[in-house]
Amino acid sequence: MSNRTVIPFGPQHPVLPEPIQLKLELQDETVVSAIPHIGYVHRGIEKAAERMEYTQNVFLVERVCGICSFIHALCYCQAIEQLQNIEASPRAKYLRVIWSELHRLHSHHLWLGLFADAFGYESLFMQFWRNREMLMDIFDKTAGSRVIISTCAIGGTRRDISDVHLQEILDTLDEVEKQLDKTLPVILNDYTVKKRTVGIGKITREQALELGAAGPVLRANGVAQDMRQLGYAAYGELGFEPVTENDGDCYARAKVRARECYQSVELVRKAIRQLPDGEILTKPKGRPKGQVISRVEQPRGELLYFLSADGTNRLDRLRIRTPTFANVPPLVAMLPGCELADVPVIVLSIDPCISCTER
Amino acid sequence: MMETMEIKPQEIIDIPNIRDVDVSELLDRVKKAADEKRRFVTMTALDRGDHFEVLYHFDRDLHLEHLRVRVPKGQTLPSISSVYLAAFLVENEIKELFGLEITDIAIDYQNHLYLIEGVEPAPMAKDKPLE
Amino acid sequence: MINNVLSNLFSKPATRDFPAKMREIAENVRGSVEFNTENCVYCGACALKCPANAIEVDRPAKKVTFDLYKCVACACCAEACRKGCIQMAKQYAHPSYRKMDVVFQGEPLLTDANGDS
Amino acid sequence: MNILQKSRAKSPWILHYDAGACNGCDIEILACLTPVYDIERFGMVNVGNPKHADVLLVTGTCNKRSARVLKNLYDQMPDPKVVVAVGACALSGGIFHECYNVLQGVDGTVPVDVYVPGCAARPEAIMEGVMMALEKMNQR
Repeated sequence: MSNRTVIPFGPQHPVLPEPIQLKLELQDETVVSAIPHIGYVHRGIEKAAERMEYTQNVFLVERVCGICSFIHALCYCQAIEQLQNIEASPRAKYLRVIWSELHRLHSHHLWLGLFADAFGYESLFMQFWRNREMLMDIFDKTAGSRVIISTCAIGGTRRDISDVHLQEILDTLDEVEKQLDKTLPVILNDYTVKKRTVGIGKITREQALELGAAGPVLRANGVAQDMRQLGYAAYGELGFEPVTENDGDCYARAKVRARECYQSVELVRKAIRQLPDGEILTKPKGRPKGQVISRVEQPRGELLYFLSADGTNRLDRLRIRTPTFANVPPLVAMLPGCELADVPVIVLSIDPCISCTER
Repeated sequence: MMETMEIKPQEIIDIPNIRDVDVSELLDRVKKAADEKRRFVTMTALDRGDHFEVLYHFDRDLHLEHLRVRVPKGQTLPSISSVYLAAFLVENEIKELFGLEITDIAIDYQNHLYLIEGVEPAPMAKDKPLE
Repeated sequence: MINNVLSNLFSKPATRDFPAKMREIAENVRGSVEFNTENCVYCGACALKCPANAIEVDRPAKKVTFDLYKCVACACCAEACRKGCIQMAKQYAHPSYRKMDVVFQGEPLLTDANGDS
Repeated sequence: MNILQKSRAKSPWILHYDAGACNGCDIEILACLTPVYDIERFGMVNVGNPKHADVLLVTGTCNKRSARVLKNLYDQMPDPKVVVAVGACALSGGIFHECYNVLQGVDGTVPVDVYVPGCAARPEAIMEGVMMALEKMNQR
């Protein structure tokens, strides 16, 4: 072919905070095919989990991904609880909802900012990240750390949230919501933004299902699938409807996440209103034995942990399937036909988390 | 905590909704799952000493179903990426990290998905040291 | 959008004036690990619990070696210590030009990885 | 201190490379750039091109594949340059130090000038680390 060139995109690229390489084959300016090359972040966590004790693994799996660390720990702890036949106390379940929704909220803020940066809107990026700091302060106060909060434990949570802090969370959420009302319309209604996102990186509903998409990528195609529907932690008691959009392009994915921000705010409020009193930690007894699958919803989509334990204090196998791992094949299907300048926007539209993907 | 008595590994209880299939009928089964519009979630490989156990996880309306094949070491497993393209990444991963030969993967990374030359192959296999 | 621009123009800056002004650190922050070896019985519970193997306890020599540069500030050691020798300090661990291990042997002393003070 | 050194210290440009982190330190580095911490007050700008950069911020456990990229980036940076390793993973491997695909610390790959501990390192600690690195650069 005459004008075909292969351009490597990454591993170090200003748009990507993390290293991934896409080999893009171009015909003039149009992408013909894309092949992802990963392996820059691979550590071998699944093997390390076989070496460490199952209680220590909580801290290991938290560090699969720093953005949604709590949700990783939650998924792991729920799996172990299932194997040991214990149940977290009602209060712990609600606390888990509060922390996971706050994590979703901060992750979506982070993504909306990076997305704005990808289409060259730097001041919007700054605004989202400024608002995100309010949420980071909550983590700092309630959990003792900004990013990796280490509050989930097998059998419940390690920390309680005091009434003072609960009120503080509610106040912060009011402020966050006020700021969202100001900034989200820019993403959703602005002419230039729409120009760069509507109709870009489109996949059909059939493709999304066939390629095993997860989370907002799947829901942007009208598939109402959200693992929170399974009713883990206290989600079953909070009432929950997944957010869906129908267009399956970058704009629809942004819209899903934007609406999920409001949903998370509502869920935290509801959880705080209904928060029961009581113990936060149920003491685990015995050793985990058997095989179990645990699924939770991460900001990026469905997270699946497969555990196999043989009754010793080490696991036989821990398998982590993260949402970005599932969203890479849809990405490969989204890129052909788009223009080179749209590649960063499309790559970011799946909210890639490479450290999750490679573990 | 420190263990005073080593507990012997015991028989592991399976996850629900699991169906054992033979390697030869695997592709037909997977095709059937695709026809019934099941979403491919992922695959899991387990090293069981003399054979590999490979689990295929499918989702349908938040309900998980699994297929399980047992492959003796040294034998090959056909790729399902012709039916579910989404499987290409995880098949490459299993091939590279466990050393289970999977044939005809749609995009084959030739054992260099995660590791580069000079790294010991198949680090996830049970006979490899734990560090 | 215009409203947003104007309100940003006339509101106070969001920036925290670091390092001129240190921000007040919240209660219960897991900043860095602090050892207080007075009551230490060198049982090694902290070393067993540490997921990062950052603590080494040499019981016969009555010596605790803490590798700050492996520590992930999870506070497991503080929870495991029954003598209350380990606390989480609020202040974060400061950067340094050299990697140093913190060693406790009766009196705490600071040595670098090669063992010289 | 001549005028060139002075102006370099007044406006150091930063290159950030993630050599295999969990994202925790990376988002904290990004948080440094955003309004609440705003290191642009000190003239620091995050750049994507290694040839423009004075300070290399490295996060994460290095593995063999990313070590190659890291070395490459470091070699492309013009002298004088300083390297700041951020977070427990970059210093020693942290919780991952015994994983099979992890080199224990980035100091085996590139010479590190300042070590910033923490998991994840706080933005304040990162800023302090960069300022310490600049002091060191001025002495060169």
